[in-house]
Amino acid sequence: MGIINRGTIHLTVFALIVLTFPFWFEYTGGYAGLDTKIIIWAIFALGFDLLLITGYLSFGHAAFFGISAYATGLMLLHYSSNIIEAMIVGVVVSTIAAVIIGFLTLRRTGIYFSVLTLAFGEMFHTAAVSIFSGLTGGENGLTGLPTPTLFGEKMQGSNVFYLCAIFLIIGFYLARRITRSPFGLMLKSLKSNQTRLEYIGINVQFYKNSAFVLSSIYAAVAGSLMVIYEPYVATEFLEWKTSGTLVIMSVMGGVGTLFGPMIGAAFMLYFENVASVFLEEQWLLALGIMFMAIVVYLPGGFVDGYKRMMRHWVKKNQA
Amino acid sequence: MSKKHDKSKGLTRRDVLKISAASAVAASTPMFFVKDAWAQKAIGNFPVNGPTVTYGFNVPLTSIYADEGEDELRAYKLAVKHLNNGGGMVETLQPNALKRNGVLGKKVEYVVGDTQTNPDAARTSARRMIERDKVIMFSGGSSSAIAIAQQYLAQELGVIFMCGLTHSNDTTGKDKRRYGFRHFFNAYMTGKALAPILSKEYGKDRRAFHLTADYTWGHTQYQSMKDFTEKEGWTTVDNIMTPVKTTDFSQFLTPILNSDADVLILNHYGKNMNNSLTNAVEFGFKEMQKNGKNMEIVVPLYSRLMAKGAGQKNIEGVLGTTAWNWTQKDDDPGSKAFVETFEKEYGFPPSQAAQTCYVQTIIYSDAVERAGTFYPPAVIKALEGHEFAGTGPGKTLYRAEDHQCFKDMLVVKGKSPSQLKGKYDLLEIVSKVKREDTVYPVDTFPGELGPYEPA
Amino acid sequence: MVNQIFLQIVTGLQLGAIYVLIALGLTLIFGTLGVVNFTHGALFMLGAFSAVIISGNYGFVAAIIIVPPFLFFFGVLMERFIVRFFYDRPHTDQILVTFGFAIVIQETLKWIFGSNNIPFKMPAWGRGILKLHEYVPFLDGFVAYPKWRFILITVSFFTVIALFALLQFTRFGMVIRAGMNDSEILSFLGINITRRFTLVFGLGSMIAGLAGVFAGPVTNVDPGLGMFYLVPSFLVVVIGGMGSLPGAVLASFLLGMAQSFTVSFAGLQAIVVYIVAVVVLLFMPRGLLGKKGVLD
Amino acid sequence: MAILVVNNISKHFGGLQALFKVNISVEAGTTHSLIGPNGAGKSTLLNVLTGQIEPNEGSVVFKDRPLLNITPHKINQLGIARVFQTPAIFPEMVLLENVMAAVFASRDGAYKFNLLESRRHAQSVANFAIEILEQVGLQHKIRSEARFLSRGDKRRLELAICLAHKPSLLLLDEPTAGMARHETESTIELLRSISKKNMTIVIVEHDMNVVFALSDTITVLSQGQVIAEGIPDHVRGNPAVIEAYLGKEHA
Repeated sequence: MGIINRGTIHLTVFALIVLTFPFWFEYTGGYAGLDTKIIIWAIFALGFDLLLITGYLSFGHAAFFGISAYATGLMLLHYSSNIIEAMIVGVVVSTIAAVIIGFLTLRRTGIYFSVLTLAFGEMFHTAAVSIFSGLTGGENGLTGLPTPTLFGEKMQGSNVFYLCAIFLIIGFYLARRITRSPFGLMLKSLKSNQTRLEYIGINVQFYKNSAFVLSSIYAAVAGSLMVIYEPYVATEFLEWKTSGTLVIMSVMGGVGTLFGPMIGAAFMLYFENVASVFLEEQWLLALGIMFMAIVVYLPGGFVDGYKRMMRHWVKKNQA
Repeated sequence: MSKKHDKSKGLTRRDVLKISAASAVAASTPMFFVKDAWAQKAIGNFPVNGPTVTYGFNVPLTSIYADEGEDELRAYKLAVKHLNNGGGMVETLQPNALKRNGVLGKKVEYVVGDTQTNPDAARTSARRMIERDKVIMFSGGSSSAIAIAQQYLAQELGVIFMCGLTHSNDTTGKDKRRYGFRHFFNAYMTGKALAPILSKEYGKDRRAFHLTADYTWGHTQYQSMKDFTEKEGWTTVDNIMTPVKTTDFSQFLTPILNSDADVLILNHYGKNMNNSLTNAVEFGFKEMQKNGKNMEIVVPLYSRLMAKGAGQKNIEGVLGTTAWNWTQKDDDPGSKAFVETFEKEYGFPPSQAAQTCYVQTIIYSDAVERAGTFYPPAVIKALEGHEFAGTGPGKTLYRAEDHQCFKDMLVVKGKSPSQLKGKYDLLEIVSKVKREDTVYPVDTFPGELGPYEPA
Repeated sequence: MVNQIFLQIVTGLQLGAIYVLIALGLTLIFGTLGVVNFTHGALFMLGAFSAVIISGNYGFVAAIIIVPPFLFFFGVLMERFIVRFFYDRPHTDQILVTFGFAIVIQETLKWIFGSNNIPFKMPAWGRGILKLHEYVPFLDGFVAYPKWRFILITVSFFTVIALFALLQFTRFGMVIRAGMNDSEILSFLGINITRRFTLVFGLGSMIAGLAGVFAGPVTNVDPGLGMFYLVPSFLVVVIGGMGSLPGAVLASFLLGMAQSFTVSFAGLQAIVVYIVAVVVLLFMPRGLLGKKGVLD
Repeated sequence: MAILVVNNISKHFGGLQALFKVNISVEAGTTHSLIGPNGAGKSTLLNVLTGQIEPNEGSVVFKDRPLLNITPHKINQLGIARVFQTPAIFPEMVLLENVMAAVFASRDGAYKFNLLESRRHAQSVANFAIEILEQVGLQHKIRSEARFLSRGDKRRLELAICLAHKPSLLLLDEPTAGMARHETESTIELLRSISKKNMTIVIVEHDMNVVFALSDTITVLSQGQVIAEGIPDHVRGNPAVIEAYLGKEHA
């Protein structure tokens, strides 16, 4: 196998698409701020897919996104506008939360797990609005953040975009490596048959927890970047609807495909912010109908749809 | 994204084209023609090129405040129409620099966004308007969290934000921003205006029990009602914070049944207020006797849409404050012009949110005309400390130090069903509170406005 | 003090009664069909919406008569044209399609009626307060509580009884209970389960409609109401144990009491339902009364 | 030498006595069958051995190490593999991945945070997995998904997964249940070839043809107790066994 294998090609193409995103996105009706937001959500969704591979559906991933966002924001506000410390603290704090919550929730499976994560997530959200409002700024959000800087350079505009883009590319590279590693095989096996996995001598709990923490690190990075992009933290970051949006993006794009959830994220945000303009107040109705159509006619999401199209095309050409 | 604001790096192709075109023009134009352009550097979406200028209206189109948002949007559309063709308050504003041919000779256009009553969504939507649609000013909203979130964005990107309905002290207090202006009144002014009327109507020896929505606005509203009623001699028995997501308030009302309070103050807004009031009436508080007095319910912040949502029977006789009511059309020429044109356009009278949004649009445009430029720092200076009349009763002042607006406001109470004159006539004006009675010192609240030129 | 505790207990009961009404249908559908129905909140809202409109025009009794069958019919159609295709699909797909449908219902109603709160007038016979001190000997002084809340508790009580009776004593109920334990058995027995599944779904949404009729005057009505109750009703069902009807009832009252007795602790009151959920699920893996193997 | 010693194991579920003072000793390198009528406690015993059920009293010693109170995956890492009554495989994965997962597990232990190692480059693991698949006769299907296999093939795959570990003790729970005759026979052949490689096997089985074809030793359980133990011929003639197992009329 040479240096130029399929993986390298995939990664290069992906990197090119991401890095040139701002240049062609404008011509599709997009705009500068939205491309950054799409990239951030793509990181979030990508990490979520690492958990979905194991078959565990979390409804509380907003917690890690939000906790990291608040920690980053508080660092920017009270410590320094330098993003390095802020991001590190954001991710570390959020990861600690993930280790604890993961340890508690992963002892349950199926819908019980989903609801437990939901309960934890909503607990954080409600606490941020009420008990901790002195710290979080309550429902007004964390405001008054300085413009984040990196080595004295202001993190605004395309600086933020490329910062996020680099994280996404690294994140995608890592996620791809993870799914192709023995570790990734264990995650896949976990979804397929947990009992069997235990009976080949695997410590299932450890793997589950690792996947949970890994995916929440992605969420934390995304949350942290969100604050660098927005210098503002909304309590909605912690709300269950954020987790719900993440689930919807993943399912629409195609669970377990890595590409799918990212495409789902891009589609959702594009639709919500660009296409919605033509539909005015009926955009949400249109979105609801679209969810249903996709899940009925395209169960594997966009990636599945693409694969089907390709198969169809190949068949036609063969015939 | 920094196509506009950060020219040193991250140039996009379009920018490169724009810049080269601009330098070509600059090179071929005598220097004195572009003098102003050199004095006023590019901020936000300034300079405005082309024959039109775009405003952004960011209102809740989905979620619980959608009805209010739609009414705001109606007002905005009407304001744009009046700016371009004359009519409405464009005729009554005093002093008046508007020319009825758009603003600075440019025809006014607008784009619409949905805040979803979610600050994150609101900011994303506002960014779309600013970055893609190149709006020179944006406005709207039905909640303080959203107004504050957008104010910060406005400051960051150098585009003026004219707040819609926002009642929290923070908007022009802790979170005041140079690029944000508020026409609406706030929780502090509600307490200041309402407390004297309460003691006049219900007596000085009253014991109040508060239910407060557990978020920033609720807290400030509770604080100001507590302070001002206690100044009138009232006693505050207790306060219970109610979670925002409560739909049934019975568990909070039971402790009041057992207390010796004779006034119930509901520091709630929107759906919270609709339900807490409905439940309070159901619990019989309106017919109850406590300490030998009739039990009373007070809802500090009122709006017609909210009153409608709570039901006429429930709001009957309940006191509260509101910024403006359409029945004031007989009071002053500004209100008259607005209500009549609005009714003619849409067939029903406007809400207070609509009035605020309409005035904000007109006043911004007037400031641009007076400044003679869209250059945001110049427009801000034209708005700061500006006093005018003809947009409602009395004179209106945009205070320079905190961008809070001071004007007359209303204490109202719900009419009884038998008094109603039509579908939209729900509130009876109890008192017209003069501007002087609502003014408070700037240093009441902390906060900095920030620089004229965004960093 | 006695008065206060008594009143909070009553409040806990009636809060629980609303939860019961909403959660019963959800847990029935969960347990029998294995469908995670995110539309359930919207069905409740639809019930309340139709009730407020019908009772505004034809009186409250008309709403009681018309709304539950309407929701039954609606549920049957929904099962027939949407849910049926998702029995064997992963929960994520079920969530997405039912959530999408919930948005469709919500936004359609918003389109037609606007987003503003619609006040739900109680019928005259339900208005007013009951003077409890006249009935309960150990209460002293003046202790009153709204009549409607007792109606709510009664309705909820009889709904539970009726549903249990239906499940315990009819052949239809036996089949459903068998299905709750192991749906494969039924197909081995050659029982036409499809038609019964449709009926169960209809029944579930009918109860949601009933909940809408009786809880509407308390919560008022707006298109966002469904989303409001979605999360709490899921908590109830899961705390009770997926698919366990007695569990749902127990969990409802547990949550109601928890909310009622934490009123004076602002932050705690907001998160108490989640704390209860976390504690129960950590110590009782399948909820209060859940059985092994149901929807793991 | 005894590789597995079961000492005085008792287990009751409520009032039901599932196992009562069971003593079994399995010699290394032999095939040992557990037989008995339904409800005799065979499956319960297997579950005790793999850590799913905790007995009320007694002990289990495997290679001189006590085996109780440790989790299934640790028991597995000690060298005990189990084949379930209904084939426990990874249905959504291809055969090669099924076995590779097990090979990785035996190579890396219960947990290894090897995020960035490429599976593609783990040639030795893949080769060994293919070798095992060949051994069970599935080499021609390594790229197909496990869920599409026949029941017999699923059983073979499960065996392959278990063998990937190079276990010293293989527990089989009714390995031929629900199989057609020719499948049963080929399974017997397969097991025989495995046992020849000096593997210790414990089988729970109903099919007497399988039992007598494979076993070196047979233990008969009835109502939770051992009623007979010995070489096949010895057990075959034992009247207590015939009465308990085959019914009174045969006695």
